[in-house]
Amino acid sequence: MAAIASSFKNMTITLVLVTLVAAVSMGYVFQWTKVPIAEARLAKQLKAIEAVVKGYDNNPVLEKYKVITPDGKDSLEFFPAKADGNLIGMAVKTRSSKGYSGDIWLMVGFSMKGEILKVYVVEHRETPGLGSKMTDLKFYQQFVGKNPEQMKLKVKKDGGDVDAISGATISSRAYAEAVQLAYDTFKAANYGEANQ
Amino acid sequence: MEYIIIIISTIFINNIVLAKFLGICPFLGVSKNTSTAVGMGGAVIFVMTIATIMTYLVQHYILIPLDIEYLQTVTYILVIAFLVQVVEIVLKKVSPDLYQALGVYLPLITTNCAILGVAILVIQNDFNLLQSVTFAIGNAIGFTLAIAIFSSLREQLENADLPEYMQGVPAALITASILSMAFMGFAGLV
Amino acid sequence: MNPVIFYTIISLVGIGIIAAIVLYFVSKKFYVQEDSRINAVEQVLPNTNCGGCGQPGCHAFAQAVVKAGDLSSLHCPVGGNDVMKQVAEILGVKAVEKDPYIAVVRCSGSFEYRKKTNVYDGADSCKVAAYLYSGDTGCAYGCLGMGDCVQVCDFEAMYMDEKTGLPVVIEDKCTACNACVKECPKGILELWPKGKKNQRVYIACLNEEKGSTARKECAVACSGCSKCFEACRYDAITMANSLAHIDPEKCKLCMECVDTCDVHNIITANVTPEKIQAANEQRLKREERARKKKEEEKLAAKQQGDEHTEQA
Amino acid sequence: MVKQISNKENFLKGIIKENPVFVLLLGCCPTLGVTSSAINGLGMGVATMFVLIMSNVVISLVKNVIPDKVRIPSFIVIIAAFVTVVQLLMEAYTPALHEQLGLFIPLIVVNCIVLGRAEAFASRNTLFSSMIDGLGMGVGFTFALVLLGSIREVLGSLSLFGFRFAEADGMLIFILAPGAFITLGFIIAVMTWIKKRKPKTTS
Amino acid sequence: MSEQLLAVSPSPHIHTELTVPQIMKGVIIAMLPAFALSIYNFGITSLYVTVLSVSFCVAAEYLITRYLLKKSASIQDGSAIITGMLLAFNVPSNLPWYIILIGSLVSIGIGKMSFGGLGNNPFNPALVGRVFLLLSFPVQMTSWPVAKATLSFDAVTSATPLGLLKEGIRAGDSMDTIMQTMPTYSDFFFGFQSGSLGEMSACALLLGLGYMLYRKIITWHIPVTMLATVLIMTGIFWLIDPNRFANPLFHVLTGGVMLGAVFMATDYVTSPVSHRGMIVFALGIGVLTVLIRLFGSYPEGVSFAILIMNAFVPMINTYIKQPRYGVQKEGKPRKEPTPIKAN
Amino acid sequence: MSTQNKLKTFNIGGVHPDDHKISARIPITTLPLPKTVIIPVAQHIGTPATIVVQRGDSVKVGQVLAKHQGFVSSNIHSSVSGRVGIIEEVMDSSGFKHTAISIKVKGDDWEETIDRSDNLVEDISLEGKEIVTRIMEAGVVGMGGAAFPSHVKLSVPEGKHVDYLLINGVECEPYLTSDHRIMLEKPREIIVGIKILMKALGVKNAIIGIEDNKRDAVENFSDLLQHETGIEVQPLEVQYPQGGEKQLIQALLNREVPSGGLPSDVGVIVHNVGTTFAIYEAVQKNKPLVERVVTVTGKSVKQPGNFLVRIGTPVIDVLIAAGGVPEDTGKIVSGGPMMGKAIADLDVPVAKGTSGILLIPKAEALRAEIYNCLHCGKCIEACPMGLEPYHLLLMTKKGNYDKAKHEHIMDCIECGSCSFVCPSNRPILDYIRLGKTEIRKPKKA
Ligand SMILES: Cc1cc2nc3c(=O)[nH]c(=O)nc-3n(C[C@H](O)[C@H](O)[C@H](O)COP(=O)(O)O)c2cc1C
Ligand SMILES: Cc1cc2nc3c(=O)[nH]c(=O)nc-3n(C[C@H](O)[C@H](O)[C@H](O)COP(=O)(O)O)c2cc1C
Ligand SMILES: Cc1cc2nc3c(=O)[nH]c(=O)nc-3n(C[C@H](O)[C@H](O)[C@H](O)COP(=O)(O)O)c2cc1C
Ligand SMILES: Cc1cc2nc3c(=O)[nH]c(=O)nc-3n(C[C@H](O)[C@H](O)[C@H](O)CO)c2cc1C
Ligand code: SF4
Ligand code: SF4
Ligand code: SF4
Ligand code: SF4
Ligand code: FES
Repeated sequence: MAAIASSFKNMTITLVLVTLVAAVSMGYVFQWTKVPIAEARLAKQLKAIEAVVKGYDNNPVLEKYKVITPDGKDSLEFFPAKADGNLIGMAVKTRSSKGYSGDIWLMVGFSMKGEILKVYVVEHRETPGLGSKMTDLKFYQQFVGKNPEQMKLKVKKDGGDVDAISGATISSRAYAEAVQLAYDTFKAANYGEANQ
Repeated sequence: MEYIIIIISTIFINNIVLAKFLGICPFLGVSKNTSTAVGMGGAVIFVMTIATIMTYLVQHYILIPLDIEYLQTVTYILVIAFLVQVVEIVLKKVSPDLYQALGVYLPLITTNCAILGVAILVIQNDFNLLQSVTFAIGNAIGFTLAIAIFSSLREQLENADLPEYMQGVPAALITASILSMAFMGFAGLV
Repeated sequence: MNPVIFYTIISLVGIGIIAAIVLYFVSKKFYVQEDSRINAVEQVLPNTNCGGCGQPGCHAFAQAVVKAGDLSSLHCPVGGNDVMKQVAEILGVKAVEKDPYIAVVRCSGSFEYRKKTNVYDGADSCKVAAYLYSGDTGCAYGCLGMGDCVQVCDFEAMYMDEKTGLPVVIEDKCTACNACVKECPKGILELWPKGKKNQRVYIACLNEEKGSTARKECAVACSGCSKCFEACRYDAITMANSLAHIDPEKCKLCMECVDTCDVHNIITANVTPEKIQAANEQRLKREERARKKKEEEKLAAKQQGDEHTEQA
Repeated sequence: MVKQISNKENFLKGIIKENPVFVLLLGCCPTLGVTSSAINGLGMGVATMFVLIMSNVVISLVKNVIPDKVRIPSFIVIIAAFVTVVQLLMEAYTPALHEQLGLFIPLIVVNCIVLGRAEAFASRNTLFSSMIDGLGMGVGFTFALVLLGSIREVLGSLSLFGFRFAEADGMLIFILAPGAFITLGFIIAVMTWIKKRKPKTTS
Repeated sequence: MSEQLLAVSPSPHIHTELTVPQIMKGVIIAMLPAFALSIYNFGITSLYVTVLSVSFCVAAEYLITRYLLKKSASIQDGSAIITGMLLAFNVPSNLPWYIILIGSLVSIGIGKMSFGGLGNNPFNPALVGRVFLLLSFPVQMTSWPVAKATLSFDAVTSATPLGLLKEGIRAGDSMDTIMQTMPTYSDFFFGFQSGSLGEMSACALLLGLGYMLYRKIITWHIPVTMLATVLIMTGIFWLIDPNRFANPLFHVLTGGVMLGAVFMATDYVTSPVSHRGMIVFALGIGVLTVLIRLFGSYPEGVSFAILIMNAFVPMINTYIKQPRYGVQKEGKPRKEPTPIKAN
Repeated sequence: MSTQNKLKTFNIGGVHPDDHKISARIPITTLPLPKTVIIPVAQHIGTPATIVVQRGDSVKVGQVLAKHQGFVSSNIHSSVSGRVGIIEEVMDSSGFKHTAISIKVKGDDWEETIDRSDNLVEDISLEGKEIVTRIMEAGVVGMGGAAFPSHVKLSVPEGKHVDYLLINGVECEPYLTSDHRIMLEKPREIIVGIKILMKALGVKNAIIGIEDNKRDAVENFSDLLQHETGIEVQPLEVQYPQGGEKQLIQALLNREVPSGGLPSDVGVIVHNVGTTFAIYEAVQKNKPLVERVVTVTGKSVKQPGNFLVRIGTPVIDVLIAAGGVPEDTGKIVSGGPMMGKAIADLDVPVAKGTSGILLIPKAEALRAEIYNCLHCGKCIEACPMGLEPYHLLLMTKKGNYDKAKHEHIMDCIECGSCSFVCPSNRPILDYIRLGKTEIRKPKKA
């Protein structure tokens, strides 16, 4: 079939050539897509931030910083939203590993008073149709405008104020826990003022 | 304890075939009788472990230092293909018996996406080398278990008078489906 | 050059070269002699090692075909027929060339002619019945009618005729695989040359009982009357155990015996009634001629005798 | 060597007669793994199709200059390169889909269809027919994935291509692993049924 | 006599009266006490669910055999009725009709007829239906009406005792506080608890078990081994830490253990053929049930455990055999002849 | 005797069919002489005998018609006096045609050497070897079913040591009562027969095994045996197939005959009570095996009974003595319902191995509907050999004989327990027999 004999020399040369060409073209594509990929990643974060805080004119991603959680075991990313240089809110990226399957990543927007502006699910692997309902308005609506000082961030079954998604108590519990963590860290960091 | 959890989780809860959908081709293709299925399983255990170690080393000593992680796919598949071929050649010479038992399944393994899948998952999960090996062995055992059970079920189905259109693959898929339903019972076990 | 592209090239080419070198030497060092045909077959196979053929990989498939030496039970779904043809070439086997044979049913004892003497109530299998006793009709030689033969035919080339209770071979589908012949516990099926223009002639009875007994058991049993035997000009018919048998090797398909059988037990295939009739007429004429000749001879002999007497 | 067939036949065979999923049962992992919705199936199908066509083309071009012994490694490298390209492009321009398909994109490399077609077809045929073959197989594969994805999405979340047509919950199981197996099983059963039925009506 | 031809067949010429329809009838009778109790407990809804489920199952089997498989109907053997009843026994009494319909279709269509009908299915059809429903409609399948809230379809729902237990442990409550919220053991025994239709009353189920043992429909091996395994395993955990693990009696009396041991694990078709195999099988079910209950995310594990062990049945049948006459296991010397003394 | 504890029985498998011993209380009566008899030359396991008479010869009762051919074979004697008719292939009770000699009966003229009196002869004058020869000459074969030439069993091969003689009075087949009646009516003769056998074999111990549903026979024997040493009677729990040789050995001695082995491998020889009686007559009275007890029974039989029948008597003659063939008869079985052969033709002769004739009414004659195998395991539970009948059926049906052989199909004693219990009515034993025949075939060819 192949016109070239399988001698050692031929084989090596072919392999070298093939890998060489492949390497060059991949490298080129990599270079080419490097920027768009970075942009796409940035866009994803921005989208999450945009969803939870409004009215800023800075680029919160560029100003992000990490804050150690109060229990000292983890750290969360803080994205300060500023208008005219003034801190008007904070997007906190938080997580819980108590989900039904895998980690749940949330972006929680706080006003400077500590109220929850909005919660956005960045990433989750919960069951579609069950745990995935935490991305529904019906569920996250209950957090909007609430101050965790007043609202007990626990599902009702555990004696809190959160209405769990029916059939997905586990996901709801994890969600609430993540929000609580974000708030606790936010509060411990002095509502973000500390870093200013 | 951590290692036990990895093992249990990979064998039962996140079974590579029944829950993660990797290695389905051999799962369906080489499961018509139990002895071949077990042979395939043995070969997978062997190759998956070695391949995971090698790709782990490639990742951490070549790709990451050189900052060319995007080459993961290419390098891994090259390493796996190479490995399989070497193992096959060596085995054929050194231990014809073992080759008879395992070797014939080796070529099939290059295109078994479970091997590459596990190699990539190890990196995604940020495992260290020992965890990676455990993970690989667990997954391979999970594969072997699934294919062994499945082949014994299929052997039994051979004797049943299935409806004409269900014979062969469809019945096998339904069986796989119920098997995977059953395995969902392990959810949350660790 | 950009460092990324540089590293990419270095690492990829490096891995490639190392792999190639190691492989080359490993394969030299650990070389194992194998049947060269295995390799040849493997070459033409798709080498996807998908396992679709049921074998664990292409190499195993190649080994299996070389070992089996024929392709009847092995097929590569990815390569398809084309590849299989090439494989056949390598192995030097012909790509399933059909033998000009076909299975024939050598019993004509339908329900109508062969009355039941008891009711068989065992497992639905000719073999089981055959080992239990000699059957639910008087005839110990005939078809038991439970269709074991139909069951084993992989080509759907047989069916049981519900009216007669006998199996029927479908001419176009039968591949002469011999499966049914091996299966039938009564030896009712036999492979028979398909014959010129698909014409063939055979006797559909195996009853070795003496004529009267046989006919009692089955109205169309061969009684061993020898009429067909006498009609055959080519010595293709032999008589044994009160049963006539046509030797297909010797049979010239003249069809002259067909009408001699008083129970129409000589079965033909693809022969027009006209031909049979013509053959029969020819036979009758020939017999007539022979008779006349005999008579003439007799007459002549008589005359001679007369002459002798006269002379004397 | 290979019987001459028209391009049209060449294209169509991949869709129906030799559909890689339903008939040849190749590339099952992505078939089952990513088809929890029609759109995922489509994405995966198109990505695979791209690799299929491109690698078929390249391999049919270089087939004559590659020695036999290194055929497979070379092919693997070529395919893997295209997979990497796809991976990078998707991450850059369709990040959401890239995230959804996850692990299964690199696994295109080991998808039996790709290597299988390279070996069985592209390495023995002309550039154009290899392309057609790749296209046919790719379309067949995509068709299978979209069909499977649609059925699962409709039953599992009462929606199609993300468009919900009922507010109630669907049958969750169809989005989970068992549902994938069941759906494929019944599709293949129906395919066999249709195939067996056809000759009867024509003859 | 002269008219009628004699029948000829290989021996034996007589046959036991315990044929398939008889056996199935026996099993149905054995289920009646539990059924009656469920009506007493949940009222007319229970009757409604059971009747629907049985009729859907029987209709599905009839239609599939007649029109899809084009065979003569096979419903007269009665196994579809059992499947229907057991499916109903395994669901809450307030299940909407369309879910019951889907469950029946899955049980019979996928669980049984796909494999060629009675005798060929590798998995327990009723459980296939049940698990399918559980995975498809987790919400509806886990809202349990409270027992004794009769004659109403929107009865108050509450968690099952096992559900309460799991929730309690998750919430970090101590065993004593959890147990205070539970019905008493005699309630468990006689069936005044919430849960699936047929699983509440150990007493009624044991009655059924007794009947089936008496009629020699089943042997003791599966139910006894399974119950014993659950008792012993939960007992061990209980002894280790009575504050974290509930007491063994609680585990045996609640949830589907009893129902599973008596009716579901004993299904001939999907359990091993030999007595030794049955013991291994039941042991496996027991262990898996306890593991899932104590450590898994489902409060209840019997259905899954049985399905998983169903998958092992062909293997068990291949490797675990009855003792054979005159064939000793390799390695062991044959039994020496034991001379007995003549007087 | 350990009657107070649980009765002994075998411990693998077993079933409990209703016993229907209708004719148990009816004494043995002698059947009138038939007009003709048909005597097949192959009534035993082994080589058929060679015919030594010709058409037209006059023969006496007890005269040799056919001589044994080789060691595993048996003499055939005339059971009547008269003239030899045609010698041809006729259907025998096996359903196949075999050579048989027909004899037109004239008078009842016995060979002079035969002692026809009823006197009990207790002294055994012959020595071991002579006994075996006498038994061989008398054409005695096993009357418990297999019709295996008895002298072969008595010639224990070198190197094997036999320490027990078991007498099989179990008669576990439902309906049949011929052994029961013999035990009740000829116990003393049987005891002498046992002593003959013990002498021939040189064993010191003999046990008569009798199922507990024949208490009268057990008590009878224990009375008679009070003063005998070495012979005891053992009642057994009723369970089919206790009468199977291997099961009896397990029940009485707790020994297991190894797979593929013979009872003598575990030091045991088993004989049926009927055989023992025939041996008594052969040795003490010089009477060859020309008649036997046949039970005629069945739910609809008018006068069920136990008849002393000359070998070769057509079945129809025996049935007429029992009140004729009832209108609703659907099946006629030679032997018991579990192991007997259904016969298609009423002219077949009674042979040495025919222990009974069972008439089954139409309503019960045909098998019921067959279902798929439920894997209920009842056949395994029932199989006295610990086999897996359902699996053997599958393998033989698929022609997988090698695998079936590996699964010990050849150990099957064809007791029919598996088919009997199968709720799905599967024709298990039909296929197992097929498998066994197929496996044996190449060896023969
Ligand atoms: C297939 C399947 C998927 C599930 N997925 C989730 C999930 O994503 N999130 C969740 O909280 N519970 C999930 N559950 C339900 C839990 O197992 C458990 O029943 C529930 O969280 C307890 O629920 P409730 O008190 O909310 O009814 C799932 C159940 C099943 C059967
Ligand atoms: C082919 C064959 C050979 C036998 N050889 C002997 C033998 O050498 N010694 C012996 O004691 N019994 C021998 N037997 C008798 C059997 O052990 C047994 O008694 C006989 O088959 C009747 O047993 P049954 O009625 O339980 O079937 C032989 C049987 C057969 C079929
Ligand atoms: C299933 C089965 C049941 C049997 N039942 C009896 C029985 O009830 N009584 C009996 O004497 N022999 C019975 N036999 C025959 C015995 O196995 C054995 O052949 C016989 O006792 C040997 O004695 P014999 O050679 O004198 O006939 C049975 C055999 C089998 C296979
Ligand atoms: C003892 C016994 C238990 C049974 N249990 C079940 C069961 O749990 N689920 C079911 O669908 N059918 C059951 N059946 C009925 C029948 O065997 C079952 O539907 C078969 O699996 C169908 O092939 C049972 C039958 C018997 C005799
Ligand atoms: S030809 Fe033979 S196998 Fe076929 S039905 Fe007749 S007896 Fe049976
Ligand atoms: S089994 Fe073979 S020989 Fe017989 S009819 Fe079928 S194809 Fe012809
Ligand atoms: S006939 Fe054979 S397989 Fe069946 S129970 Fe008896 S010994 Fe066992
Ligand atoms: S008794 Fe019948 S149904 Fe039960 S396992 Fe045996 S063959 Fe199957
Ligand atoms: S696609 Fe073939 S093994 Fe995964």
